This record gives sequence, C-alpha cells and structure tokens, in this order.
Amino acid sequence: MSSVAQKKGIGSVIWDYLTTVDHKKIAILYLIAGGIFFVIGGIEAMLIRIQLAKPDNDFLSAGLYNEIITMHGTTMIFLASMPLLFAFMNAVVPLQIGARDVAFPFLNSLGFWMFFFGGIFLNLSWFMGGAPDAGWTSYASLSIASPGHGIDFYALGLQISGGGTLIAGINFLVTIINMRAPGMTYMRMPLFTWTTFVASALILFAFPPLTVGLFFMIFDRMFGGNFFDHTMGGNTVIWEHLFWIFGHPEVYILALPAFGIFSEIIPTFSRKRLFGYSAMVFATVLIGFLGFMVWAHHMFTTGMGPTANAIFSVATMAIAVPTGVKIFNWLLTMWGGSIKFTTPMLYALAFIPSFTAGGITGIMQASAPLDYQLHDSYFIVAHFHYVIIGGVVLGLLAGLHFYWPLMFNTMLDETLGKVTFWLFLIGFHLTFFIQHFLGLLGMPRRVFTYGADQGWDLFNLISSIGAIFMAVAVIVLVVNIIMTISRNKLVGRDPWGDGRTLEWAIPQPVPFYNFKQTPLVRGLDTYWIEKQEGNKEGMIYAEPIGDIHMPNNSIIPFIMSFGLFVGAFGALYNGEQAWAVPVLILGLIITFSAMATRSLKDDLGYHVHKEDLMKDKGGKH
Amino acid sequence: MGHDVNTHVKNQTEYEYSRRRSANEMRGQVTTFAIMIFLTLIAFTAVYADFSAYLVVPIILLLAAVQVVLQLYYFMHMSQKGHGTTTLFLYTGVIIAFITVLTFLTIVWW
Amino acid sequence: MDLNTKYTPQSWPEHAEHSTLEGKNKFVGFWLFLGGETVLFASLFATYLALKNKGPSGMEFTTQELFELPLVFIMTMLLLTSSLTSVYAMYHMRNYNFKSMQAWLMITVLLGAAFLAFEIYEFNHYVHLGFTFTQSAFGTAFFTLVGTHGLHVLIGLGWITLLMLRNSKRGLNLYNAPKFYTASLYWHFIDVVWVFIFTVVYLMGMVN
Amino acid sequence: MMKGIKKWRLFSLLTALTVFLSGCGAEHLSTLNPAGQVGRDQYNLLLISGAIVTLVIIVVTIVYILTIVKFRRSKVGEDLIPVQVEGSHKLELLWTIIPIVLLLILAVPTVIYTYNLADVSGMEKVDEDGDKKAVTVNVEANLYWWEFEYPDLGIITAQELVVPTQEKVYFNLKAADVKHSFWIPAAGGKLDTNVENINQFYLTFDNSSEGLKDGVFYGKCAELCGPSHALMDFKVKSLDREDFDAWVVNMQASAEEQTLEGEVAQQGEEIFNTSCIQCHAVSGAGSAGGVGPNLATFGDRNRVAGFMDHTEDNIKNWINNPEEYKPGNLMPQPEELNKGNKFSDQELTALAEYLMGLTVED
Ligand code: HEA
Ligand code: HEA
Ligand SMILES: [Cu+2]
Repeated sequence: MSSVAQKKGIGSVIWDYLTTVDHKKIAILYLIAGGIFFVIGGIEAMLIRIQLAKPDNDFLSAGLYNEIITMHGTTMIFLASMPLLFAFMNAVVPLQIGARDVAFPFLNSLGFWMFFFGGIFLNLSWFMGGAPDAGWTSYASLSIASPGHGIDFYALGLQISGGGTLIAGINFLVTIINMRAPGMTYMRMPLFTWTTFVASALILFAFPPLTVGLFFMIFDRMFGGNFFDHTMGGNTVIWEHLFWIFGHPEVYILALPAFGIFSEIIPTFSRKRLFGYSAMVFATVLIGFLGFMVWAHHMFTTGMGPTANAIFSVATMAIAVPTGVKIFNWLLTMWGGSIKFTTPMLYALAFIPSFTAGGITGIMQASAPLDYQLHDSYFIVAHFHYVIIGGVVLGLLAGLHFYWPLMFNTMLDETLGKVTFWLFLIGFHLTFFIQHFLGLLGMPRRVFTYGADQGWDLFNLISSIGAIFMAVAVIVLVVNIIMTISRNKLVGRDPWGDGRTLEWAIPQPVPFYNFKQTPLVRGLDTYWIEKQEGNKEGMIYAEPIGDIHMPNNSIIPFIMSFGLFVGAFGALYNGEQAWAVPVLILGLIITFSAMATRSLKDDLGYHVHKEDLMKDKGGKH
Repeated sequence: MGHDVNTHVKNQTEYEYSRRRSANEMRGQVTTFAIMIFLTLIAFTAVYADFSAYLVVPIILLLAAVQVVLQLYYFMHMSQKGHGTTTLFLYTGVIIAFITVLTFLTIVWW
Repeated sequence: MDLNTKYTPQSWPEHAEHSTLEGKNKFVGFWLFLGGETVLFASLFATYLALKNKGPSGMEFTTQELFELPLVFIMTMLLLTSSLTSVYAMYHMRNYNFKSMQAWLMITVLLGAAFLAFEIYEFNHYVHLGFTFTQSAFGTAFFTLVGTHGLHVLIGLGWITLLMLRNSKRGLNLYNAPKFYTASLYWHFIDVVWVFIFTVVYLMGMVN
Repeated sequence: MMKGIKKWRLFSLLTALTVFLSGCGAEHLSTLNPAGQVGRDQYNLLLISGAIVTLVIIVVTIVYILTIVKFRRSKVGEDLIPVQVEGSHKLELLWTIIPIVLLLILAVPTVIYTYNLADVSGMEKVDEDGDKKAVTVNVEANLYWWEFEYPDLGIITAQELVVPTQEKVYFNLKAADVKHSFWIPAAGGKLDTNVENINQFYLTFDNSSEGLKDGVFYGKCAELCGPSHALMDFKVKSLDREDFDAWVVNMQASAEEQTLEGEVAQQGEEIFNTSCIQCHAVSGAGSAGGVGPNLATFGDRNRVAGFMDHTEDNIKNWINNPEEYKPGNLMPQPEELNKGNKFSDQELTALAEYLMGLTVED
C-alpha cells in the first residue's frame, strides 16, 4: 500500500485509471478527456472559420455547417471547458482545504465516467447518420422538426453527461462543507475553493431544469409527447425558458472557477495577499445568486413584452457591479506588489482587459432595445467568445501551466509557454474583435455562408486568419506538453517559489493519501504564513500520525456509465429498430446490476498503517 | 478523522433522559401529523364547498405551504442543529423554484 | 469505522446518521440533492401550469372533468400516513430498536405500495377515457409531472425494501444508519411533493 | 516589457478601426446607418452604452498599465516582500457606487425605449371613415421565404416587403413551420416569429429606398431555422406615401389584368398553370397562407428566391434545381411537377419570360 511508484505494465496502469477513485487521478482523467474534446471543438471551430473565410464559399455544405456549429458550441461548453475546470478542481481543491480525500470518491469516479460516455455518445452521432444541427441552444420548434437522429444524440448524450456533472457538483459541495481541515473556516478558504463552491451550487440548481428540458425533448422526439408541439397545445417558449434557466448560470459555472484560478495566480506572482478578500468572496456569491435572476436576457426578442424585458434588462446590468469589484480587486492586488511575468501570470494579465472587454459588451446587450439589434448577430458571437476565451480559456491555459507541477511534478517549458501565450492572445483578439463590427454591419450568426459585397468579406477573412494563430498556439502547447512529459524533469515542492496556499506545502509527488497528518490552518494563505515564520515543513499539524482510511478502487462506476451508454442507443432507435427496446433494457440492466452489486457488497475501504506512513518518503519525523 | 467515532456510553440517567426526550418528541410528531391531516381536510373541504376561486386558491396554497414547513421542520428535523448549510441550500432551491413557476405563469403565453 | 462493532442502546450515539464523517457526508449530500430536486419539480410544475388544459383544437378533456377528488383524498391519506410511519421507524432507530424500526418501515412500504396501486389505477382509468400521454400537451405534462412523482415513490419503495432486506440479519450499525436516515428523508420529500401535487394539480384543477 | 507594449499597440490599432468604422457601413444593411426612428433610437442606445463602457475600459486600462509598469519584479527588486494589504473599505465602496451610477444612466433610457418600442396601440387607430390609419403587415415566415400580407388593403406579396415612408408601419409576426426572426438591420432591431403566437412591433423609414445600392433595404432571418437559414433573405422597398398608394392600387388590380407580351411568355403561362399554380399565386390581391411565395410582383423584384441576382438564368437554374440552391427548401424538384422529367431549356426560358413579366410597377 505504499505510494512509491512500482513499475507497472501498461495494462495495469489502464486498469488503475479505469477503477481509480483518487481525486488526483480523476483530475488527470478529466484533463485528458477535456483536452481531447477541446481539440475536437477547436478543429470544428477551424472548419467554421475556413468556411467563412470568403463569401459564397462551398467548403462545407449548409447542413454540415449547422452540425459543425452545434457540435462546436456543445463540445466546447459541456465537454471541454467544464471538464477541464473539473480537472483543476479535483486536483487542487481537496489539497487546498487540507482534506485527505473528496466526500464521495466513488461518486467522483461515477461523475467522470458519465461525462465521458455522454460525450462519446454525443460525438458518435458524426458516424451514425449525422450530428445535431439546431445550434447548441437547440430551440424547440427547429429541434423537434429536425430530421434524423442528430437531436436525439444531443438530448441523450447531454442527459448522461449532465448527470455526471450534477454528481460532480454535489461532491465538491459536500467536500468543501464537511472536509475542511481544522482552522480552515469559510472565510479562510482560498478563492479557488470559494469559486468552486459557488459554481457547484450553480450546478446543483441549474442542471435540473436542463435535465427536465432534455427529458421533454426526448419525450417529444422519441415517445410521442407534445410539450413543444403547438398543434397539440404545446409551447416552444417553455424550452427557451428551461434552457436559459440552465444556460445563463452555466456561463458563470464556467467563469467563476476561472476567476478562482486567476485569484490564486495573481497573488502568487505579485507576492501579495489578495486585495479585499471578503469583498471578493461576497462578489462571488452575489454573482452566483444574480446569475439565476437574469436568464431571460437571452430572450429579449422572443416577444416577452416590455415589462419582462425591462426587468430582465436592469437585473442583468446589476451583475456588472460584483464583477467590477473583482476586476478592481485583482488590479489592486498587483498594485504595490512584485509582479513576476511567468506564463500563468501572463495569462492572468491578459485576462483582465480581455474579459472586461467581453463583459462590457454584455452590458450593451443587456439593454433590451439595443439587443433587438445585437441579438443573433455576430456581435453576440464576439461577446461570448471574449468572455469565454478571454475569461475561461485563458483561465484554463493559466491553470494548466500553474498547476501542472502540482499534478505531474514537472514544469511546462516557460519559453514555449510564452510563445503559446502570445500566439493565442493575438489570434484571439484578431479573430473576435472584428466580429463586433460584423454584427453591427448586419451579419446574422449561424449562417453557413454570406453573399459577397455586403461589406463583410474583409472582416471575415481577418477573423479567419486570427483563428489560425490560435490553432498554431494550441499546436505549440501540445508540443510543449509532449516535450515536458518525455523530459520528465522533477521539480519538487513549491516549484513557483511563491506558493501561498496549502496545496503547495504538500510534498511532491503528492502522496496518494494527501496529508500524512491533517494540517492546522492558522489563517488565509496558510503556506505563506508558515513560510514567513520560517517553518520549513510548510504546515503545522492538527493530529498525530495515525492510520489513514482509504476507499477501494472500483470498476463499478465505469460499468454503470457504460450501461447508460448502451441503453441510450435503445432509446434513440425506439420505434424504429426491433432491437431498440431490448437494448434499452439491457443497458438499464447493466447499470442497475452494477448499482446493486455496489449496494449489496460492503465496501469499507482499507487502512494505511501508521508504520508504513512513517517509512514513506516525505515523512521527515 | 472520519472513521473514528466517539464511543460514549451513556449512564442510566443519561439513557433514560434521552429515551424520555425522544418519546416526547415522538408525541410531538404525532400531533404534527394530526395537524397535517386536519389541514388536508380543510383544503379538500374548501374545494368541495365551491367558494370563489379567488378565495380558495390562496387558502389551499397557504395550507400546502404550512404542511411543507411541518414536514421539513418536524418530520425531516430541519429545525435541529447541524442543518444550517442544508437549510440555506434548500431555501435557495425554493427561491429558484418560485421564480421558475412565477415566470412560467406570466411569460409563457399563447 | 468497523462494521462489526456491536452497540447497545446505551452506547448507540444520539445522532447515528451523522456521527461518522461518511454519515455526515451522506447526510449533507442528500439534503443538497433534495435542494436540486426542488428545482427539478418546480420545472415540472411550472410546465404543467403552463400547459394545463391545453390541447389540439377541439380538445375535450379538462381538469374538472377528469379528476376525482375522493380517490386523490385516499391517496393523500395513504402517503401522509406513510410519512408518519417512517418517522416512527426513525424514532426506533434512534433508540437502537432494530426490530421495531424494520416493522415500521414495512408498514411504510405497504402504505406506499397502496398509494402506487391507486395511482396506477387512476392512470389506467384516464387512458381508458382516451386521455393519454400523447393525446395533448396537457396529457403529456400531466403524466410527466405526476408520473415523475410516482417514479420517485417506486424508487423509494425499492430503496427502503432493499435496505431492509440487506440489513435484516445484520442489525443497526453506523454504516447503515445514515442509509436508513437518508431513505426516510427521501420518503418525506416525496410526501412534500405530493402535497403540492394534490394542491396544485388536483384541488386547483377543480376550482374554477 | 516589449511584449506588453506590443499588445497595446494592437489595441490602439483596433480602437482606431472603431472610429473609422462608425462612419461607414452599407446604408442598406448596417445598423450604424439607421434608416428610421426605431433604428435611430437603438443606435442612440448603442452610443450611450458605448460611451459608458468605453469610459470603464479606459479607467481599467489606465490602472492596469500603471500597475504592470510600476510593480514589475525586475523593477521593485527580486527580494522585496510587499506589504500584505488586506483591502480598503473606501475603495470597495467607490468601485461599487460608481458602476451603479453608470448603470443607472444606461438603465433609464433602456426602460423608456423598451416601452416605447413595444407600443403598438397606433395599429388600431382609425380615421373618420373607419379605415385604419396605419399600414399593418402580417408577416408569415416560412421555411426560407417570407410572406407579407396587408390585411386592411386586401393585398399580399412575398419576399419583397413594400412600405410607406415617414410613418409607423406595424407588423404582426408569425411563423408557419419553425421559429424564424424578422430583421431589417438598417431599419431597426429584430423580433422573433414564433409558431404559437403573434408578435407585434413597428418600424419607420425616413426616405424612399430608391437611392440605395440595390434600391432596397436588406432583410434577414435571424433565428437558425434549418440548412438554408443563411439564404432566407428578403428585401424591403420603402416608397413615399403617394408611390405606395399607387403600388397598392396596382396590386389590388393585379387580380384582373394580366398583360402578357409575346408568345414565349404565353407558353410560360401555360406551363405555370399546369405545374406551379397549385402553390404560387400570381395575383397580388388575396390573403395569406400560400404554400409557396406569391409571385404577383415577381418582375419588380430584386432577387430570385430572395438571394440570387435577378436574371433569367438564375430563374431557370432555380426552377431546374431548387434543392441545389437552397438546401432543404420545400419547393418540389422539377421532376415532381413535370411527370418525372426535368423541364427542357425551352420550357424554362418560357417560364422565366413569363415570370419576369409579372409586374405591378411600371
Ligand atoms: C463565460 C461566459 C459568459 C460570461 C461571464 C458572460 C457575462 C455576461 N453576459 Fe453573456 N453570454 C455568454 C457567455 C457569457 N456571458 C454566451 C455563451 C452567450 C450566448 C449564448 C448563445 O446565444 O449562444 C451570452 C449572451 C449574452 C446575452 C444575450 C445576447 C443575445 O443573444 O441577444 C446577454 C444579454 O444581456 C449577455 C449579457 C452578459 C452580461 C451582462 C454579462 C456580465 O456578467 C458581464 C459583467 C462584466 C463586466 C461588465 C466587466 C467588468 C466590470 C467592470 C469593470 C465594472 C464597471 C462596468 C460597468 C459600469 C459597465 N450575454
Ligand atoms: C467554451 C466555449 C467556446 C470556445 C473555447 C470556442 C472557441 C472558438 N470558437 Fe466558438 N462557439 C461557442 C463556444 C466556444 N467557442 C459557442 C457556444 C458557439 C455557438 C454555437 C451555436 O451557435 O450554437 C460558438 C460559435 C462560434 C462561431 C459562430 C458560428 C456561427 O454562428 O455560424 C464561430 C465563428 O467564428 C466560432 C469560432 C471559434 C474559434 C475560432 C474558436 C477558437 O478559440 C478555437 C481555438 C482552438 C483551436 C484552434 C484548436 C485547434 C487545434 C488544432 C488545429 C489541432 C491541433 C491538434 C493536434 C496537434 C493533435 N465559434
Ligand atoms: Cu446570459
């Protein structure tokens, strides 16, 4: 039971990852899967930009284009950004709060595998008669009318992966509520933990409406339901509401953890504690709360009437206030500090003006009458890529470089990192800044082509050229990762030198049981405090060394998710193929018997004994 | 942490005291139940009596709300200690639920 | 925690459901889950209210013609009572009285099953009248809302039954106490939802 | 620090571009060149909100640049341990209140315009004779084409909307199949055409569209509606009130008079009457609900199928293979209309000739 890596065959490594319940390994799984989906979504984006590079282009056909934008949006939001954020949450949050483990290790693994199989299912649509083609928002009248199985793949795939996300959210919430080390009060939690907490709460409340909406869609398309069929008394606006009640919080589910990552990076590389910590916490909670009050700003042109439009306009604008508080507190954190321009810090620095630019265009859209012009034009595309790439993707890239040593005990190459950074940043602004004007010049979004001489030709070309920069940046990043892995130069504890929070105090590589002794937290930025006081160990302890209880690995989450994956094919072909119902039942049987095995067989885990702990390296007693 | 449980063995007085207390509590639960049945009866009667809808609907909604509070605070022990965070989350859910229903009643139209 | 630790009523902790960390996690996690379920049901209720009595042109079914309050009243009584019996079960769990707890859980399950039987009868009745899931938006929304609740009842029954069977030989310990406790929370939640169903769907369906 | 500067050079370049752009933009298509009061209101909001957010970004940028110039580690020294400042209530208050004030400045006109633009009470106003004062258009969006009915005038057209200038024109918007969205960027913001209800709003046009590049404003579908969503364009012709009235009279008369010039056109009419008339009406008088676009004004139009240049070749191409030009559209392929055969080139020419002759303007 020792953490010392024994040489293992490839087969046993794979088995280890299939069955793991260790949050650090699940983090790596999320990172790999999310990374792959990000590249897929990015390739789709490149196809979009190639198609739009010149007017009247016929590189992609009309139907295929719609499939590509739908899959691009869906993949990027559900299968790339969120899982990548989960990767860092899993890797960092338990360590940050001094926990031995997450609250539900088994469920944590189940969450991952459900996301993974859901994502695979969704992407299999490409090979099985066509991908969904009604946009990532899948508005009802079109998605009900859409022929083929694309939308069915969308509804079922998201249902499965959404279940995984919900599980992950609950897991983080309980972990943060119950598993904090002694002394780690709520108001001493690092900001990344706070944003994880609030984002998970948003997941808890935002995903059920999506679940319901997707079920409605499944019922309507596969089982004869009438929710959205107006000839039968249904109403398509119900979908719009359900989708956006989920959809707007969703954008903060993405943004908040990214804010959290920046809130760790900026103090670290400014060597200064976060300015206005409690205001930052309050702003985070407020953003989360307001996030639920504004969803109808996506529906200003649906015809909700002036009163609803006015209310949601003003409510939306209110979100600028807590977000502004954050922006200024980040600036003031750097003010008077000692700024070191590492790759993660460069991303953080680029984030501030980029995200502000995206946020303020959001405020413009929040003005309902103005949004009548902007809605469904390229202005919107520009807005959300500014907030998503300028906020979330920069956050992910920053987090990747920042937490890489924590996850792998090696360091990504700084020079290549900076090359990636500049290419990506330039490409990003080149691609999307110009799109604001395309929107104002009357270009609708989701058009597979556009006629020449409407004044959009040049701007689209510029935009496509920008995308190439981003692609090159991503390729450089991949090269960097491969080089770093093959070089395998170990770096040890606190590689950045200026780490402030508990995760940097832990010996490297992080032992599988995390903390040999539960640490005692004496204030915000624990590690920094201990370092300042000259504590070589980096932490003080709340308990003597004792046996540590660990959960057993399990293949059951994998099997359960696989069952759902199988069953989904049954639902998809219901009423069309003779084997559909048997397959549906088979899938459910697989899932439920795996579940039954889990509940009938006691799984009490095992203990790491004190003596082994004493022997383990890193134990300096 | 975690696996260690405080193994406190109660002495006889403590034991009897806690027994008595839970028996008392159980009596309270039965009363709660009686109230819930009573509220249900009123609600059904109000509908049968065929008063104006403007009167009946608010009344039965109120009765439902009271019943739910009883369930939550007595049957589900939400009033007890250790429910701080969970209460917060539940009420957040309730607020969001309320807003959802409200919008569907106002801005989903024909 | 050791599964085989035997307890006496004297040594059995006051709050067995959250006296271990695992138990506490389960307990908090389950409450949070119920918070999410609240929003889930709110979405279903909201949709039902928006689609109530809506159907294809010439639609003949309305709440007032369909619903039969006496049936609903009986169902309500069954479910409310089952809520009380599960409180009894938890009372006995607290007193470390495994046999009585099992007995009360058994009664709870029986009451729940009776409720479900009535519901199946009700649905069957409507289908015979021609009011089906596919007949109108109203039908779809009605069966989805009430059916989702019914599904919860079914899952609750299965869950409690499994717990009883699984632990019948073993008796109470700190490993399964949180499971019994969360199952009972779930059962109460089902009751809470039903309170709104009989109020919003049935009673409000009858007033004009 | 070279790198930082490079980035800012990019930024200032882009700012310069902004200034340059606001002056241009095609008059028939750009929201930056509003053609009427509605568009102008919205443009004003763009300017107000633009000013506010520019102010915000300038402030952020100034603080930002000062910070990264002044507090670089290379400048403050490798070993400096900065003072660990906790925060400042005064500052927090400052950057809470100032944004609130800025937002209120934006919120007030927003709310006012929201109500103004939703005011369609003028639609019902009648003059002494009991006739509606304002022109109301019932817009029905179909899979990739638009139908415009003037219920009070008893006329109907498709693909090209004709409106009077200098007055509010009211719209009832509805979709026949899936959701679309009705957008004339130059005239003002969009409104969705839903399947289950009618949305109402109004637009205004200051001047006749005659002087524009193509003599029309461009209209777009702004809600993804299927493969050919991008091609679901329409055109808007604004006419001074007299011209408009004349047009209406012609339209109303188009039921009777069908002047056909030439043999070829007559042959075209025959083909049309056997193959096309089931779906396409050729009289401008009538009411809504056509299976295909009304073709009464076809000869006056600017485009074929809403987006192709208005040439006989394009008409022929279109009829010969609509699926190729507008994937997923509902017009039957010629084989279905013509007993399993394509139309011959000669037949196509005849049809084109006939269609080009359908006109109500002179
Ligand atoms: C990470 C994702 C993310 C984030 C953070 C945001 C943030 C915001 N968004 Fe965005 N949005 C999206 C992702 C996101 N959005 C997506 C994906 C869509 C399109 C979906 C689709 O249709 O496909 C969308 C669409 C969208 C719309 C609908 C447009 C339409 O379709 O018609 C609107 C309308 O109000 C809007 C508004 C806002 C606002 C007000 C914020 C605010 O939170 C921004 C707040 C931030 C700032 C304002 C900057 C910092 C503040 C200061 C420096 C203080 C001072 C500022 C002022 C006084 C102004 N967004
Ligand atoms: C997290 C969210 C996210 C992210 C990161 C992105 C990233 C990008 N997006 Fe997208 N986008 C959306 C979310 C996102 N997008 C959504 C929600 C929509 C709306 C969809 C809808 O309308 O329904 C949308 C729509 C959308 C459109 C509008 C389509 C339309 O309306 O017709 C466009 C057009 O330019 C676009 C472009 C891009 C580009 C160029 C990137 C780039 O930043 C991508 C950068 C990444 C890469 C370039 C990776 C490249 C990788 C390689 C080249 C391979 C290398 C491989 C190896 C070495 C193995 N996106
Ligand atoms: Cu939003």
